[in-house]
Amino acid sequence: MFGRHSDLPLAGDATSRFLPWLVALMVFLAAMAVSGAFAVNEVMSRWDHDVTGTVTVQVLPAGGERAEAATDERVRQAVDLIRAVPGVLAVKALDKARTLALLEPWLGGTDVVRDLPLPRLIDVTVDPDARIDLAEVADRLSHAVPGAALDDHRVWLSRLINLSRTMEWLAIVVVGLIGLVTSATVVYATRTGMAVHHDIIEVLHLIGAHDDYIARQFADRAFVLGLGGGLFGLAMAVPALSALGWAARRLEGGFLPSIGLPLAGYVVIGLLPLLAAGLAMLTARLTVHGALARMP
Amino acid sequence: MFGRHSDLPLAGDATSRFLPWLVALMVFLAAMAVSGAFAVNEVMSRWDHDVTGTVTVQVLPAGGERAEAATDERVRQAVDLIRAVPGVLAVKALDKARTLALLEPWLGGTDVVRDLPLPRLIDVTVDPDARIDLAEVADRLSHAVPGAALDDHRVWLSRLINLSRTMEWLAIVVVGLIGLVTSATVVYATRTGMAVHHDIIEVLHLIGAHDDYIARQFADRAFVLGLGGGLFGLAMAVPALSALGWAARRLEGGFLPSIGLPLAGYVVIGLLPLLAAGLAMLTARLTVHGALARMP
Amino acid sequence: MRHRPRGENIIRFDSVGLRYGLGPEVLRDVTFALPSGSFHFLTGPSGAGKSSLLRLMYLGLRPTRGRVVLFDRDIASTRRYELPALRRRIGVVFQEFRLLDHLTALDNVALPLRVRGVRESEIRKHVPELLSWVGLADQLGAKPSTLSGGQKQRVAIARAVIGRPDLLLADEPTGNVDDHIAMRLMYLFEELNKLGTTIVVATHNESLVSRFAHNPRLHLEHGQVTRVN
Amino acid sequence: MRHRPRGENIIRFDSVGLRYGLGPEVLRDVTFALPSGSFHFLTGPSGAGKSSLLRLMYLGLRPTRGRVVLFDRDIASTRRYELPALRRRIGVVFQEFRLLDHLTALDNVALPLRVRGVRESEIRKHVPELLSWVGLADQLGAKPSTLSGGQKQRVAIARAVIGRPDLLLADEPTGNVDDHIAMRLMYLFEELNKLGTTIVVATHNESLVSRFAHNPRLHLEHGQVTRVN
Ligand SMILES: Nc1ncnc2c1ncn2[C@@H]1O[C@H](COP(=O)(O)OP(=O)(O)OP(=O)(O)O)[C@@H](O)[C@H]1O
Ligand SMILES: Nc1ncnc2c1ncn2[C@@H]1O[C@H](COP(=O)(O)OP(=O)(O)OP(=O)(O)O)[C@@H](O)[C@H]1O
Ligand SMILES: [Mg+2]
Ligand SMILES: [Mg+2]
Repeated sequence: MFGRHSDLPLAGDATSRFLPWLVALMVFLAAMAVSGAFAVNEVMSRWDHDVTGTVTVQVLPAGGERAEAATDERVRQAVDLIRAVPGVLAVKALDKARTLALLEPWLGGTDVVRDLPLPRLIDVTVDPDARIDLAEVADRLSHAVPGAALDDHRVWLSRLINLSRTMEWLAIVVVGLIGLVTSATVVYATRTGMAVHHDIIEVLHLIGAHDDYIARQFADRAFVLGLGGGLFGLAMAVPALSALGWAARRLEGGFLPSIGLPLAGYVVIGLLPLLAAGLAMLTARLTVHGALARMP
Repeated sequence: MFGRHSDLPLAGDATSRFLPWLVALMVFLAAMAVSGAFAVNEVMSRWDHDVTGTVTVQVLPAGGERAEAATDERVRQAVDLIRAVPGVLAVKALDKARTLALLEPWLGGTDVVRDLPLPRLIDVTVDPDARIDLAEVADRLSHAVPGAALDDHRVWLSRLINLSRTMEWLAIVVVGLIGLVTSATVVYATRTGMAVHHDIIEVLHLIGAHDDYIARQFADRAFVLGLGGGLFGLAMAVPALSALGWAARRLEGGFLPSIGLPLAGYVVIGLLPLLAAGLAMLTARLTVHGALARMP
Repeated sequence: MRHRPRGENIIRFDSVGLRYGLGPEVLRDVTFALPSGSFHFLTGPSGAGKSSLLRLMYLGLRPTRGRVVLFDRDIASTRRYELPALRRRIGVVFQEFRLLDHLTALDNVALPLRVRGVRESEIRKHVPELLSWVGLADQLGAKPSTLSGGQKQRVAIARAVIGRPDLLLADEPTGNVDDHIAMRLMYLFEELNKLGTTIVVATHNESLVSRFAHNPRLHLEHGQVTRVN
Repeated sequence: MRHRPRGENIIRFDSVGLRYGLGPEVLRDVTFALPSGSFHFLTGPSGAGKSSLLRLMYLGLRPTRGRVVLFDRDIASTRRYELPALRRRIGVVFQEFRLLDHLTALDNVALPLRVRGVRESEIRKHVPELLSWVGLADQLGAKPSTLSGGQKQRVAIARAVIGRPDLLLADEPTGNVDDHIAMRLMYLFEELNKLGTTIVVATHNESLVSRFAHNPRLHLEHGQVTRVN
């Protein structure tokens, strides 16, 4: 063990059986959670990108007398309503010429069209950082202004964005939770392991070993056990993650073009075994010093 | 312990320290995973519902001479192409009268409209159980038939469905994985605990205790420890799940109207501690019998 | 069982050999028989194999070769489920005591009775009585870790004799007690012997052996058992 | 240290009292001093407190009251980091041996040297020599679990003396060995004693005490130490 002499049992005791497996399990779970959080973040930023920009509102032409004026009034109302929504940067009603230009591929460029009561379009520019609930805006709009409707596709995207924001938030909470539980488990496993070795600690103490001599050995041991377990957990996590990623890519057919981990993710996951081992080492050290302090 | 006499240490040894915590952790994770899987399934079936039914294909009118005939040809091509897609149940091109009826609220009922080169619509009925990659179909369609386009909204929904199917699949894999790891950990913790008690087992054996007398005590003990740990894990999981559910509902604002667990989910989660305890009991029993079988 | 006529063999070894793993043979061709109701000392230098011989007798180990016959049953051909009944007729004082650390002195001594399903009321009556007799009336509720060496040894002896075994095997039972208590324990053994228990005491304590020189002596050396007396 | 003039006190107890938890007082007002280079037996009935007294001497326990002076240092006022140096001057044979189960006999005996940072080459030379001397030349690589009771005891003794301590405390060091080995071990102790080591041997073995009757004897009973001889 680092070429240093050790007076500790090398195998077969409860610590050396438990600690590595526990650390392996914890590192495995933490790796899963971390890469899950990164993947969610990735997906979300993609979707976010898709939804930035503008939303289109259509207002159907009113019928009856003074149809043109009534339609104008509807457009005004819709513009007012949308302008009042926080997070909306600009609202611009398209004039008839622009609407016609947009419809040209559909209806052809004939003069006849010019006299038709066409639907009007309103361009809405949305602050990409604001969390506008477009579904709710669409609802209000259709109630307040007859014939006005928000572009359906964008409403869906907005819902997706909100969902992915939720998922990102949940992922962070879950990662935090698993991190906490991991640390607690490593600490607990190490402490329990030390309790089993109380007798060895006492004999070494009575023989005249310095506290540091004893604590160092246990700390080295816990580090090695923790690192071994952590590397094993990592070794299990890598193929599991690849398999999941591969399966996800195959199944969803292009919706999440690639949920490959960013570099930061690899670094964090690669550090997990070291973190776990370090935690085990520190715990062992403190536990042994604590036990020694209670001896005369 | 069930009112029966026990010759075993009641607390303080490695098993009684480790086993309950491990089982608690495992039950907690399993409960999370199970309810995650149920929630994904719930969301998916909702979305599935939205997408069943028909998809609409629009074919823009061709220009130039023999415009009408060229448009008819386009429609025929589109119909042929879509009919060849596996999972498509029926393809029906709407005639001009039906198209006009659909466009009436937009363009009014004037006779002028009747002479316009209007886009044609094709109604496609899709098998709800087939996993059609509409995005891919849309792609092919727009390349093969000029002016033909698949309804955008539906393409999005189809992607979502595929995503949620992937997620459901992943959820099942993850639940299975966590179930396996849970069982392995409980088995391992119990076996290691028994190893610590090898001396007690041997003394009881030499005193003339029947194998069942010894194994029963350890099994009872493991059951109680496992059940205690499992119930604790469950008690931790319930508020965690409620908090996550509440947060999810608050944040996503109506997209997942309710991801409340179905009854089956509650039953499965409620059974987790019992399963874990039963597993611990069985493992203890088999381990002790195994250890005894190696003694003369 | 109690009424087994004296003189019949309670245990018989036929050219028994024993080795641990790939080590040297600890016992070689050991052949002897102990008549029912006899009282033997087992002597021999440290490491000669006394504890190993006793281990064979209390079925804690199987011989590498040869035959062990206990209570007229050939152990090699006895079914596994019949062994506990034989073991309950044997009381053992282990050289390292082997008390269960988490149980009180009282519960440790009660163990053989509990294993047999004796009623709690009986246990509450007999166990404290026996513990008083070995001088531990004050320590009924003490865990082994708080007992002195000699106190642990006496608990171990009490556990071995509480079930009135047909065969009592004691490995160095007086190594940690003073002469006064040692004599008291030997008298307890002789009392049991008079009631029909066959007794084997492995010991290094020469003065004890000579004080009870009327008892025959088995000497174990170089893997061979010889009878002295 | 080795050249400490004989006669000066190596250890002194001043009205030392000891109780475990809320139990009765095991030691009451114990006052005595051991001159450097002396050889004392410590006798007394089982449970009298001999092991407890030794535990106070090897700093395994703090007295409930009174003063312990070891190597001219008042223990109560000695800093924690200075204690290991004192402990290294003491060799202890524990009554329960307290060998480390996972280490071989050789590594167990080497422990006090390793703790002091003695070079491996020295260890490889001295430890096997000492183990041969106590009759364990064949068992250098054996784990305690495969050793007989007397072999374990000899490993424990070797571990206590390997560091040539200034003070040797042996708790029932001959309880599991035959008279021949017991004498050999006693001669080893006398040899050490001649080289300057102060020795206290707690024992029940009356014949041993009487054979080495030239050594003074401390008798512990009812929590009090009295000098016999
Ligand atoms: N489990 C074991 N594995 C390997 N060797 C063993 C084992 N137990 C005992 N031995 C060896 O067998 C020999 C006899 O041991 P045993 O304990 O029977 O001796 P003993 O006569 O009881 O000695 P003592 O008087 O010192 O207790 C010893 O050399 C010992 O090292
Ligand atoms: N850790 C402890 N906690 C409580 N009581 C203890 C503890 N250790 C010893 N005792 C009690 O202190 C008393 C003296 O014990 P000690 O071990 O010192 O006796 P001893 O003279 O060495 O006896 P023996 O000759 O049997 O070894 C005993 O009654 C014992 O029960
Ligand atoms: Mg022995
Ligand atoms: Mg003692």
